[in-house]
Amino acid sequence: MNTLFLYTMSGLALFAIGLHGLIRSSHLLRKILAANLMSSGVFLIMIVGACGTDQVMIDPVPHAMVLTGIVVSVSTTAVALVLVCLVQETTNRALLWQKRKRGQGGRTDA
Amino acid sequence: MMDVMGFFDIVLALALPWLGWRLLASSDLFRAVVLFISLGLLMSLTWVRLQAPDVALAEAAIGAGLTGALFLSALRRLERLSESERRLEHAGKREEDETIPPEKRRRAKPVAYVLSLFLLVVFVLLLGWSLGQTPGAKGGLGPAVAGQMGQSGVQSQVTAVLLNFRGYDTLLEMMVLFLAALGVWSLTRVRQTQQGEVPGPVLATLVRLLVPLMIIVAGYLVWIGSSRAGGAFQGGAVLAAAGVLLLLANVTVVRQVPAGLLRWALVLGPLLFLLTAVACMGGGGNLLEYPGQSAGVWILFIESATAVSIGVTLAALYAGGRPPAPSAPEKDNEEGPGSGVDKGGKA
Amino acid sequence: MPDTAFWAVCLVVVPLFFALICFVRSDQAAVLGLLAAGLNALAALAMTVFFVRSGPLRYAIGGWQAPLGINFSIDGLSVLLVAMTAVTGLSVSMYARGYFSLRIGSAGEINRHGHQRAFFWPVWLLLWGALNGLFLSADLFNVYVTLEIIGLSAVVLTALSGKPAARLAAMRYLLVSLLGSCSYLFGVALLYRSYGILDMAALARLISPAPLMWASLALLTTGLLLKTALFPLHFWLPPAHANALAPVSAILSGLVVKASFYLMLRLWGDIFAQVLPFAAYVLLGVLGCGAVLWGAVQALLQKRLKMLIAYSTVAQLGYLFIALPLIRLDPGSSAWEAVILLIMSHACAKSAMFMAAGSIFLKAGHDRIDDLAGIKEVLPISSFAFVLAGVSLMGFPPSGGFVGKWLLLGVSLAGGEWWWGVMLVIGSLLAAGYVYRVASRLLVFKVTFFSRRQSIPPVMEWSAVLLALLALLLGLLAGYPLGLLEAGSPFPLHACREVMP
Amino acid sequence: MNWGGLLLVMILLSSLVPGLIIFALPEKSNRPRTFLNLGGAFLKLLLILVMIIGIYKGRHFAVRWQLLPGIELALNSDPLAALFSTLSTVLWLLTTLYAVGYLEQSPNRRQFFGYFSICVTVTVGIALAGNLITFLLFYELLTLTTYPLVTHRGTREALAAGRVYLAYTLSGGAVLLVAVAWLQVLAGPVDFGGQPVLASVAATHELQLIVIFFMFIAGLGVKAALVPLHGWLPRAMVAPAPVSALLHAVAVVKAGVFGIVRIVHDVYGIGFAAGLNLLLPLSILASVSIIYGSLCALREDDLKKRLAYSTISQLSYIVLGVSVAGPLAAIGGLVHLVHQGLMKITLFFCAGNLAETLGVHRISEMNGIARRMPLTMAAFSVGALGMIGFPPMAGFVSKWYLGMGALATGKMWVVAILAVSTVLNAAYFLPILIGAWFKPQECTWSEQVVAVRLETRWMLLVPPLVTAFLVVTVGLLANAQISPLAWVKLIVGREFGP
Amino acid sequence: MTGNHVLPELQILLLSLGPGFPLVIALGLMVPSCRRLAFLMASWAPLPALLASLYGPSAIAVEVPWFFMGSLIGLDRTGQIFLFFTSLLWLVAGIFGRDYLAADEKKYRFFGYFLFTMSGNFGLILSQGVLGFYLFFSLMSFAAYGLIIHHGTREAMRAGRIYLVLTVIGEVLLFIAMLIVTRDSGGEMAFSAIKTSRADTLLMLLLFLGFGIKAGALPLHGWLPLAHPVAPVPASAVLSGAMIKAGLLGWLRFMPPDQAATPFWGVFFLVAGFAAAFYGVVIGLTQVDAKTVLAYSSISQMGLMTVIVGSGLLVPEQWPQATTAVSLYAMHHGLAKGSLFLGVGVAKKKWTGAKKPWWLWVGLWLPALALAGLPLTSGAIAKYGMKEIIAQVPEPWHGLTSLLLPLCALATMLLLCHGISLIRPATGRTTIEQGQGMLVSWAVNLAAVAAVLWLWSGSSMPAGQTFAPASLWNGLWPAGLGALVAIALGRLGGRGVYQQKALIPAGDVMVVAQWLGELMKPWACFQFFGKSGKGFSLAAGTDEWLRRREAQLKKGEKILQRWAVVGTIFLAMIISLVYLFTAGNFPW
Repeated sequence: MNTLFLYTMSGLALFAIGLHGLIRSSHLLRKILAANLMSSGVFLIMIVGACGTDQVMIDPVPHAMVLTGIVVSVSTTAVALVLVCLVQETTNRALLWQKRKRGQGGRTDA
Repeated sequence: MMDVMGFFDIVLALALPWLGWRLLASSDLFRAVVLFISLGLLMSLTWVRLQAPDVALAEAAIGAGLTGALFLSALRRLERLSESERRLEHAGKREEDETIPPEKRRRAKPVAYVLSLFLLVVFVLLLGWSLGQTPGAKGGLGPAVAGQMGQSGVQSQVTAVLLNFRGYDTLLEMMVLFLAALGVWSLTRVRQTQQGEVPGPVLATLVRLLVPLMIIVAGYLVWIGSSRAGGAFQGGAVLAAAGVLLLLANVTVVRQVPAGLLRWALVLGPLLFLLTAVACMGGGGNLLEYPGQSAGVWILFIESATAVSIGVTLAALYAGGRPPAPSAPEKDNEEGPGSGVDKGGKA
Repeated sequence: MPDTAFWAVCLVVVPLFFALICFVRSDQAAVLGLLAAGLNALAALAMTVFFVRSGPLRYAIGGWQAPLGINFSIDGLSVLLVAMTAVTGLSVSMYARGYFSLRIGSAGEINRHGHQRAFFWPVWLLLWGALNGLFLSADLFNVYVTLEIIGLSAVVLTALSGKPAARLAAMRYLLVSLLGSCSYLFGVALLYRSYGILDMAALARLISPAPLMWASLALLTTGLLLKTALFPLHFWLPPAHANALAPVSAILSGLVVKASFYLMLRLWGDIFAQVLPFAAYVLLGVLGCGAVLWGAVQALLQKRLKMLIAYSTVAQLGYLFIALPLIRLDPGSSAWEAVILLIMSHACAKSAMFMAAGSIFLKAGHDRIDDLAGIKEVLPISSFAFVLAGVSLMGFPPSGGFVGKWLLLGVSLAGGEWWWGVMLVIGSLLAAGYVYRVASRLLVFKVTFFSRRQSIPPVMEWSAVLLALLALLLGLLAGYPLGLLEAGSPFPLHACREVMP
Repeated sequence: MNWGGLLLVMILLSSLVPGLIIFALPEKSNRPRTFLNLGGAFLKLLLILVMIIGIYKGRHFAVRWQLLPGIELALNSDPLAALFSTLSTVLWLLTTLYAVGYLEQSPNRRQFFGYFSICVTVTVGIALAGNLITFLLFYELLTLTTYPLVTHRGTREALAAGRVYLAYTLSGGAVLLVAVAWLQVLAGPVDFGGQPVLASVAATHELQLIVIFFMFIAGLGVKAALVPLHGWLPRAMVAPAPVSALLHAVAVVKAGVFGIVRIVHDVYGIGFAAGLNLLLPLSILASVSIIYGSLCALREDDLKKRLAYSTISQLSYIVLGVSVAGPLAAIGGLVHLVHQGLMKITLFFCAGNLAETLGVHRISEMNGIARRMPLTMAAFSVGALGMIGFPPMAGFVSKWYLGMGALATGKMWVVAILAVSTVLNAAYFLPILIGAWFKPQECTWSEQVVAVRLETRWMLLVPPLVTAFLVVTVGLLANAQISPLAWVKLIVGREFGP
Repeated sequence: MTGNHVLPELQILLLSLGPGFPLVIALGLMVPSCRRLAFLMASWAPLPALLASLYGPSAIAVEVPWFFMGSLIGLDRTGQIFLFFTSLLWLVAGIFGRDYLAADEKKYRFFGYFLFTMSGNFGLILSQGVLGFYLFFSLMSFAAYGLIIHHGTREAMRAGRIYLVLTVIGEVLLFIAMLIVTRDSGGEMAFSAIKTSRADTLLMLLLFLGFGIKAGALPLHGWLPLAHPVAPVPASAVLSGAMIKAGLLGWLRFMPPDQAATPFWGVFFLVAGFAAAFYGVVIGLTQVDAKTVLAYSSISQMGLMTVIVGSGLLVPEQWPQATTAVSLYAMHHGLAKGSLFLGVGVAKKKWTGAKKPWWLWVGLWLPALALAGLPLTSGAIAKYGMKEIIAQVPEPWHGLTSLLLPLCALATMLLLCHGISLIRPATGRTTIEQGQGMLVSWAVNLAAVAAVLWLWSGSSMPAGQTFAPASLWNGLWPAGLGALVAIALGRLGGRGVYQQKALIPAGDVMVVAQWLGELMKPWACFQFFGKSGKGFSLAAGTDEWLRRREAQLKKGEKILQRWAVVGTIFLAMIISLVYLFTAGNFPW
């Protein structure tokens, strides 16, 4: 049970918890948090795969990939958060499926 | 050989998923965001343990810092939008969903969740087993990168990969960042703030002290990137932090930045990167094939430009909307029926 | 100096460059956008010409060879899809120019539409550049980044229309795209962990059945299925495509959906073809049949025109997935040709249909199907374009759809698995059902039609008609594009056949 | 593209180009539109004459265009093609004249005439198709181009009829598509004209060939209005008279029957089909259609619906003729293709006249109408008597040869079917004639056309009289050199060998 | 009177003028402008045919290849006889009709159909080919319908309808018969070349029934007694006199001598003939209308002619003689029956007083006695010819026929007396003054009845033979006895018995057919078909299935949108793919 395997397992756990959160939570903000968790999990697995033991040197490519991944996830999160505010503002619910708002427009069957 | 570091690794490896679980299970959104930020920091600690300094820096600055700030400002806006919603949130009762009659909803929901839970467990077991089976990939492209380091023009392997060997990825990644800014600007507009808000004394002094320091650190990070951990992203992130501080302090100079200049700043990084890539082709080489030995110089030039752009973009993302129309009195008619989005970032 | 590779690079660089410029000089966005579209079309044409002369090649970006650096692999499949994107993109851009000038022309909403136009062009050009990048690139992680750009820009474009329904759909689309990309990245990570390379061709040679490899392929595939909206995971597509602005729906339905399917083709038809058991293909085929039936039935139920067309996209995607088992079944290359033909004719037809629907929406003020009677008097050209596009969707001769369906039918009958062919025929009958439900309203009803007085600029109507005509005539000209496929067939088809038991 | 091929393509273009131009012309330009239509018709007639002379001299015209390795579009001019294309061109010329008169003030004629000429192009395309795929291509296009014509009026019933029409023809087309694809898989691309290629494949795939044959019959049967699949024809009578005249008497229904003739003669070959004893069930199906069609016609009071049912029964004569394996019966069947076209179009023209001038749609309203419209009713009587098989008319000739063919192969029950059908034809046509000529006028008619000299507009009157005259002359001069009978004998002669 | 020295083209012209000339005039009648001129020429239309029959060539057949699938026109012995008396009768009826219908406003229409029927009649006599015969036969039959329903009364329409139904059935039967004949004779169409094998029972039955309908053979004679009273007098004269003979001619043409014949069919015709003869008389006696009685007498006379044909069939070598005998008998009956009918017409128009004027008395009784076969009349000659044929008939039938023939003569005499007694005077305004044309034509006809048979050079019996005592007696006693019985019955029954409604309604067998029709009506086969075309229509099927399922489908879509479901499907997809990839042998 060396530490690398342990880290892989914790990465996998993070991914699973993220996925579960994405599926289960009803509030959009939580879903975005969960999505970030999932990507951190994946990054963890990539980096663990990359770090070498004593005789094998560190593989820089996953590092670059993770860096790109982090930047990508921050951009998508930013757009997602803005969208959440817009959704909240127009439908007054931060949930995905709509509730009949008192008076303001019928249910959009999106 | 349960030495201290080994023990530390175990604690760390267990803490991460536990923190993740706590984060999602927490009833209060604010608690969740705070937990998320702490998870980010722990994550950067992990990267350090796994000998990935560049990633640790980026994670700390962008992963934990900036994303956390984004979440907080979004939370602020959500609260302002729905005071009542907040109370409901407190009661922790899941909101009733009229579209599906209550008794039916009871039955449909749990079935799906139980099933998804079961499948999740199977998925984790499967993946865990298969991950356990296959030995590590013996350094993957590591040796190839080491072999080519000579021509890469930089010492740090990560920077070499990022900007030379797989420079095209980074170019596209810059495009992603630019796209995010574009998206945020297209969706909302930042509200015009009242002039009168003056930052508290503590914040004012903090800004005065820290901002110049941050700028220097960012410059250093960009410079050192070629040899040791650092680089455009990390430098950019620090710059962004400075920007966020200025926005928080509602420093007037930030407000008066002309829109044109802001757009050019956003575009600067990706544009220069693209132009240099094409310029390389001029000399008969392929795209992004730095001519001769001057790879290092080109890389540095690109890094500095991109660092600036990254900083400005991330700050703009934090601002959460395109700059308000300078002259026109603030009549918010542009975004649909709802009330204007409140100015983000006000402490 | 200019050869295929040069034009390939242009195809990626030009749209990105013009996207940046459009953002900066947002007032001339439309002109710059059109210029970019024209240049792109030119570059695609040049690349095709050079490709025909010099055949397939691999282009190392940054001079670094395959495993280390990122390569462009330019072969028949990617050239055809780039050409498709160029043609459809050009006509959509022309349509968009007319669309926004019309919307801005109508007083009272100058601000909102001006803003929409200013942001439409940069995001659309980014999307276009990413599409070209995806079709050309041969690196798995690079494809992830382009996929990410495509997903994000599609979301932004969807939300551009500002309607509550559109924003909600965009949110749902974003979450789906997040989940899809994350699972795709996970797959790539696992592949890299087990084989240590990212280049597709190298990967194809190194593949050997291992549990981790299967898990990663499963993750890759499911991520892509989510992004291609195959039947059970299609819920996000109809609201997103229906509520977006007309040119955006055309782009989404015509091109964006094809990107992730192209990756599926690469993975299942090219890289993993030797190792994959036939049962897996059958699962995708069955889901395809489900998509064809479910999409058609839902389309028949819809009240709104754009929702109907969106569900028809779900159905037509079902066709493409039915073709996967047939590709595996077919010794020759006719199944490949059929799939390409179906993709190209669907792209043209669907974009033309959405453009026509857009014009109809602007003129009628609504798009409730039952009240569209008699619009032919007011908008003859657009109604004709809609029907023409419908015809090639239904797979009527001489459209590309017909030839594609004909080839697939031949393969399924020759291979003994006739049910795939029958499913195709049933699908086209159902397609006829919902197309004629609309066509009968458009073509036939003699009702005096009251409509908004502003006239639709001709460029909008004619771009739709030309695209629909192209889809229709694709069948007749099928020989030429598919010849390209022969020249640079993505992988040595026959070689791979010997490997398989 | 040799000269012959160019000729064939010109024949197709001579109605396609006017059609497209008509679409381009504005709605009001009636005169140029009529000129285009008629000019196109005359040009096509001329070209077809050239083709016939060529064929007569033994020359063979053909053009092929390869789409994909497996798919090749081919047009070739064998005598059977010439027969069907001449029929449709001549009748198209007359129907155009009639349509111009019929749709005098009605709205959106541009769409009508545009689709009308494209529809004829497709029909001639079906006639000249050189191989199975081209036939299939034009066959499916026919559905496409005829739908707007059937639903031209745009009323609610027209739409309902259009939907039913589509449901039938599309499913028929789908079945045909599968059959053609399956055959192509078994025996490679199938060309007409050449010696039937299936014999070589028969050894291994006998059962499959049988199944394919019946799928062909089902697919083509929809348009040939064989009984179980005939539901759309009576309902399609909502279409304006010129449409039901040309389409439901000549173009669409004949395409189905022509297809069956091609399948039995050129794809399978009479001997081979008989070998697989496929022809008996076909003839039974045809006989059932003959009887059922006539019985339903008896009950219909609406004139055009009665004519529609009589079309159903008359079409099956041709199928019967083809399925009775023998030169004489084949002659009977093929010549009936022409004769039935002529007679039925006369009847539909007259029905159209009655509807247009006096607003008469039901037979019960037709008592004593001959007094008011003698010429139309004279043409109608000639057509009706021809359908019954009254000797000098064309109908008798084809019945005669069918009977001879049946007897030559010892099938007595076919003769019985012919007899019963003649009686039934008389049973549903003669009361109309008696009512019109001999009974006094009972109900008042709404005079919709103020005709000065003639009983109605001359454009409405001339076509039925011309076709009635043709019906009589074709019957009387059956043995002459240029009569359709002689041409059919040429066809069958080449088909069955000396 | 042979004319074969005339040039062939001229012959074709002359022969084709026979049927052609009436057609031309009929078309002239249709065109309003030259209607008057055509009407004037209408009654002289049969002249060319009459001339052709007198001077036309005999025993030559001319091929006209282009006309209706190749037809032959020519005039042989029997054709000449038939053509002569038919054209004479049509001429007389034409002239008679012009005056008879002078007042009628629909006379142009009448004469139109009159001329069409006439042309059909002449055409079928002249044609030597199967197809030509059938063409003119159907032209005649269908055109005659116009004559029958001329007055447009309810009975006329009913009679017309029945006539038409039977004619159509007759046409169809003939059509099949012709098919079989042409097949048997190897595609040959000329009468001279066709062979009808007696063994082919179906063919013989078809021929008997096909022509029997026209010739009033027993089961299918129903239309005759219904058609004659309703038709105008000239029409019924021609109908009874010339047209029903066409059926006879058909039998003669289509049954050329066949050496290997079995006697069956000869006997069949004999029996049918005698049955018709007696049945006609029995029903005729119960009728109250003069024309109906005459119709029934035609049926019985046609029965006799069938007997001659039967005997001809029995003795194949006697066939030519039999045809001549039948033709002569047909001529005799045609002219006599025609003049009787015209007499009825003249009576209706000219007889004003209570008692029949003398000329009417003579005019009626002359043909009646001829029909009864009184010596010195044409009837005697015809009957003599008949006896000669019957003499050759093999033994068992010879005795029977020689017994029955006198009885027939007696019965005919009885029927005719009854008929003539029923002739009523003109009632009120129907009389017309200037009816000379009628009288003249009637007189011509009577002269023909008296003289023609004598003059006809072809008759085999030398004039002297008629005066032999045996034949005198044989001719006299049946007629005398008949007259006596008639007088007795007349006095005994008195006017009362016969005055009211006929005991058996006219067209007896038709009543049975009508009743059968009513029986069939309730479950007529049409109910079985219900509304046609309602069958399953694909479009309707899918539509209402969709409507029914709409709620569930929409809900299905809604469920698919929920994230829980999406997550489940997502994971299920991954796991099923891995399961399929590893082809079942899961890691554990």
